[in-house]
Amino acid sequence: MKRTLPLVIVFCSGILLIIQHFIPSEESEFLYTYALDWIITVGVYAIMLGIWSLIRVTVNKARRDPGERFYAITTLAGFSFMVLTGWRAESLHAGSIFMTAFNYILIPIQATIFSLLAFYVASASYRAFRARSALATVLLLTAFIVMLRLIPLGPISKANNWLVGWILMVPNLAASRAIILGVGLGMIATSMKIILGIERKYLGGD
Amino acid sequence: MNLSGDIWVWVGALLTLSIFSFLYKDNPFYKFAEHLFVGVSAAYWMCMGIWGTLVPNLFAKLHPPLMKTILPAVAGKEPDYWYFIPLILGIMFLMRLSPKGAWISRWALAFIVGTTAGLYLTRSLRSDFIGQIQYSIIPLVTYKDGAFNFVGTISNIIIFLGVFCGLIYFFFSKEHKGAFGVASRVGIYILMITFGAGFGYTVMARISLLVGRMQYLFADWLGVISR
Amino acid sequence: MKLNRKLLWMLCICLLMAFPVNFEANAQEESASDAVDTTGIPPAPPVNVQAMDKPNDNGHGIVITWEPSPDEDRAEDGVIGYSLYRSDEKDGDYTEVRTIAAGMYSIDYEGEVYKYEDQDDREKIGSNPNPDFLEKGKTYYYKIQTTTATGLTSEFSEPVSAAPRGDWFHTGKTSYFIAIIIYFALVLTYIRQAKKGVHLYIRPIGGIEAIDNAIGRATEMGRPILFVLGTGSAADIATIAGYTILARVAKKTAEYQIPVLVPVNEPVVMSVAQETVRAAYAEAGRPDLYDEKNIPYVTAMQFPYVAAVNGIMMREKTATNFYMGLFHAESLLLAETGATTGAIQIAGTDQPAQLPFFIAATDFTLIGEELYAASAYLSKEPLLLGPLKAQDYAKALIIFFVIIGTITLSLGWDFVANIFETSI
Amino acid sequence: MAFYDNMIDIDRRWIYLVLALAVMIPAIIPFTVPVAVTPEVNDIFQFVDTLEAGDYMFLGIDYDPSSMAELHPMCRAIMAHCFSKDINLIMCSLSQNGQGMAEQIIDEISARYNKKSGEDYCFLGYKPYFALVILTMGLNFRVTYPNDVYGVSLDEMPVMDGIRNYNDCAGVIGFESGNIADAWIAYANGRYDTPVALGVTGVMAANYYPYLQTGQLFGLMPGMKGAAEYETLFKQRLERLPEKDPSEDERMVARESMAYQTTSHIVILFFIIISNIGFFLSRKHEKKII
Repeated sequence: MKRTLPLVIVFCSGILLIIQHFIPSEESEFLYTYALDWIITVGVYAIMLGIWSLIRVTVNKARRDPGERFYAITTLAGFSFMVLTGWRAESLHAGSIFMTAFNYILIPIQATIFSLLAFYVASASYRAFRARSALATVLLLTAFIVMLRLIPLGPISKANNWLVGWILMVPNLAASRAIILGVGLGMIATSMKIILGIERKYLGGD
Repeated sequence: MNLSGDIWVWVGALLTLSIFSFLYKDNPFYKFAEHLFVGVSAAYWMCMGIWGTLVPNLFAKLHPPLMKTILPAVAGKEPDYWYFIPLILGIMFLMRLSPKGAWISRWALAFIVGTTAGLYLTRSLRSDFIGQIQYSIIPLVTYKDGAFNFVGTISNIIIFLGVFCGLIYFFFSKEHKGAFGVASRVGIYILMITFGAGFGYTVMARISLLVGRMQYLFADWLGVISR
Repeated sequence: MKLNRKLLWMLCICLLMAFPVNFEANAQEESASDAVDTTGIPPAPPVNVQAMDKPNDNGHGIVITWEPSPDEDRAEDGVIGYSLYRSDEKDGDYTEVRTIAAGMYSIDYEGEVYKYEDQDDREKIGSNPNPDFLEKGKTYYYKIQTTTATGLTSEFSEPVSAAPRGDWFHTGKTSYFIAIIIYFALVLTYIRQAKKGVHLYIRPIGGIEAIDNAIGRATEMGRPILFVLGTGSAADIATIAGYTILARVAKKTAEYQIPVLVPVNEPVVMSVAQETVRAAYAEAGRPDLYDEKNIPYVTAMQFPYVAAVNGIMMREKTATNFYMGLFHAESLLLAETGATTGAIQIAGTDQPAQLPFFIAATDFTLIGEELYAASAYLSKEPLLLGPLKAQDYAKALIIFFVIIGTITLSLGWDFVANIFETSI
Repeated sequence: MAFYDNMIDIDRRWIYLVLALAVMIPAIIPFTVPVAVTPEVNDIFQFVDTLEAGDYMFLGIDYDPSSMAELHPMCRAIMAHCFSKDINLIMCSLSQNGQGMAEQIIDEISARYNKKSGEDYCFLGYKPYFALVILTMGLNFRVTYPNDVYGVSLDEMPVMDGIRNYNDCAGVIGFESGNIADAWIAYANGRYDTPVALGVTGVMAANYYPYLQTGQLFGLMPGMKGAAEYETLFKQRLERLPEKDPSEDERMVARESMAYQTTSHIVILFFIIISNIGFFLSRKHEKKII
């Protein structure tokens, strides 16, 4: 019972959604919209689950590890501050402390971590784009040509722009298609295995 | 120089610098920002989940009058009892927290996994499979305004060969030797062209992100340049 | 001479055949220039008006088709528009639905045919009833009136009727359906064969030995190994492939007695990862070394997760980093930080957009399907080998169709290409 | 340690520092870089530039606020170009979150060129089911939009007098961040033969080049660079005008940001070259020892 029922649920919900794809009628549309809405809703409970686990780990860290105590308390303080200021529906509107904290704490950190990529792109290309082998040279040359399009070089730029457009439209298109086809086949096969109950690792251990 | 007087701008700027300091090496400032970020974002997503999803998509549908102070628009709506299902599923999902009830949470997980597997399957089938085959079937010889189009023809031949050799590269049932090996070799070269182009093309977008942060520091905070 | 006479005869016949044609053409020209002035005469209604249920819909649509009024192209005061009227009773009040401009022929038909899809499934707009709502199963009547440039209108066409109904199979998706059935059969057949113990050959995948070498290096240095399963969910295929490779890595690390750190960003992924590592340690005969604390849940959010994993790399000084699973923008953030600590890095993902960054920043990368293949190759599990075989044969089928399709299309026939045309 | 060994072993922190400086330079010493104009952008510019005062253009401002950075400059430049030539505009916004943003930019540009709603332009606003809207506008704008966004009837507007559908406009330019782009190509061009050009995000661009080849699009502006190219052409046009134009203070947002892109790309390419030179020298040296 504990093991079989989940597999029955997986099978039924999966098959229903597949069949739904081929039925245009209203009943099938109903099923589709509801299923999507439900998943979104249940997903919120998963966030709660994650938060519970986070808090437990952090509190443990604060208790046991004096070196980490300050940082663990930082996490808990940030969490409590946001929960206290966001405890009412109105706090989600512009101008509230909650949204201000979002704009000046969350956004700067997130955007800055994201912008580290600019530096990493530079250091990675310095290290990786060396003509070690024929393959590496091909990688190096295409990256070089594509990046060169942003540097004004007069008539060379014109030819280069054309070349970049061609690379994007022709070899890039072909190779992406080969990857996508293979990955798509794998995706379909895995979905099938899950629906048929052959693949059940995702259910976790006992 | 026109330093900002807004305390929040200072908070944002100092956090930005703390993250940037990681480029030099790991340090307590980065560690502080990292831990603050984890706590703040967890709470943010929780509040957004409750007020943005649970309330309008679940509670307001089950019992509109209860939610009318928050969402005046739902006041006159009839309750939709279908939404007891996600409510029950959600509670089952939380049972994972109790060691004895963990097995019940698998039912909810099974519903989510089953439904998403069904969705993935049909979606991949259309966009990654049938669609890609459809676009790969192109005429090898092309004409433009009635005349033979040399560049177009070469391009189409390369697209055809690229898809063909790329698929051969991802063929695992046969050792890559002889003609098969040559095709797979061509495949990996075309893949490398793609990766090089992909890398080069994204640099522009990443630099834009960095410029945005720099402008925040120099214009909004220090006020040394105008935005 | 004989030949000449024959030629002469033929010439005569040709002339005879050509003459009447010319004559007719002249006659037509004359009649056109002689045309009666039609100004002020009402136009004729359209012909061959038909109404039918809209195919492949949810049951709130009717398709109305008609052919042009004979007066559409008349010289003076031609027809400029067709007004479509609807009623729910044959002799009841008709309300105007839409006016279609003359000349806007449907692209779905050869020749000059007009088509209008009357469709609306919203019973109410706001709190008001929607007058254009078509009720499922109810019969609706349509008639059409033509209008000329000067505003003259024709008689109504004879009413035609249809009732909308919902459909139970989308005929435009037949090719999907067949593809799914064929593929389903392939996958199941090969899984069964693999389970029966039939040997399914898989070629060695370049770089598999790199995994073992990297573990060896960590042992020499006596430092831990980091294994990142990505930011996908527990049911994503890339994450599933990641578990299998994790099992292999964990087994080796148990033998060499070095810790493997697996920070995860999803509670379910965490429990599967813990299970996988525990089983691998048991298999290696060292269940005592297993420590749950090495496989912690960090946070579900993408960038906080990256910040935390980067912190682990810097502070624990991991010797080898594995990235196997589904990755987004964090790919380069992780791989570059790993490179600065001097770790050996091996990556594998099926996200085409992230592959360039792994290729550039790590020592070895499993590209797309190679990730799945590597996990099947390492585990030799029938559940992984079978589908991989099926995928290979599906690829062979695709190559076949693409080649045949390309050749036929290049020769000017599009029937193979049309198999994959689908209406959505 | 030979100098070429240093070339292949530069500490990443030097690279970071140089890149950070490169990004700061254009902020401290502003300059603009010449932008090489691609034919696909030039085609759009020439199309608009050859129109006469009093002609009509249709603009679809269909992007989400999230792609504002790339598409706003394009939209701004083309709208300013049209207004500076006294071309009348009909505009719609088919993305759910885009209407407010579109309104903002229309207010800004129309105020600068002294253009009035109803007399010089008409903003139709947002309606759901973009494919149907695009289709029905090919018959008559009044079918889906009896009124404009401000509630004024189209029949009462001088600018819409005698204007029925796309046929009365020279062409359509859509600014797109999603699949509405496909609908413009399939319906406005495919069904009604209207000339269509698109401004798209950098990520989308590669997918729309094929339509350029087949002539379904008469032009294409990809991402920030496309915007910068248009701004360059527009700037050149303004400079050629004899009389003083109110648009002299027109900000060339995309062009300005190209300066940052150029300096930082130079830095990255420079380091790639350094690393390869160092790599070749050290390998050559190794061979000699052997």
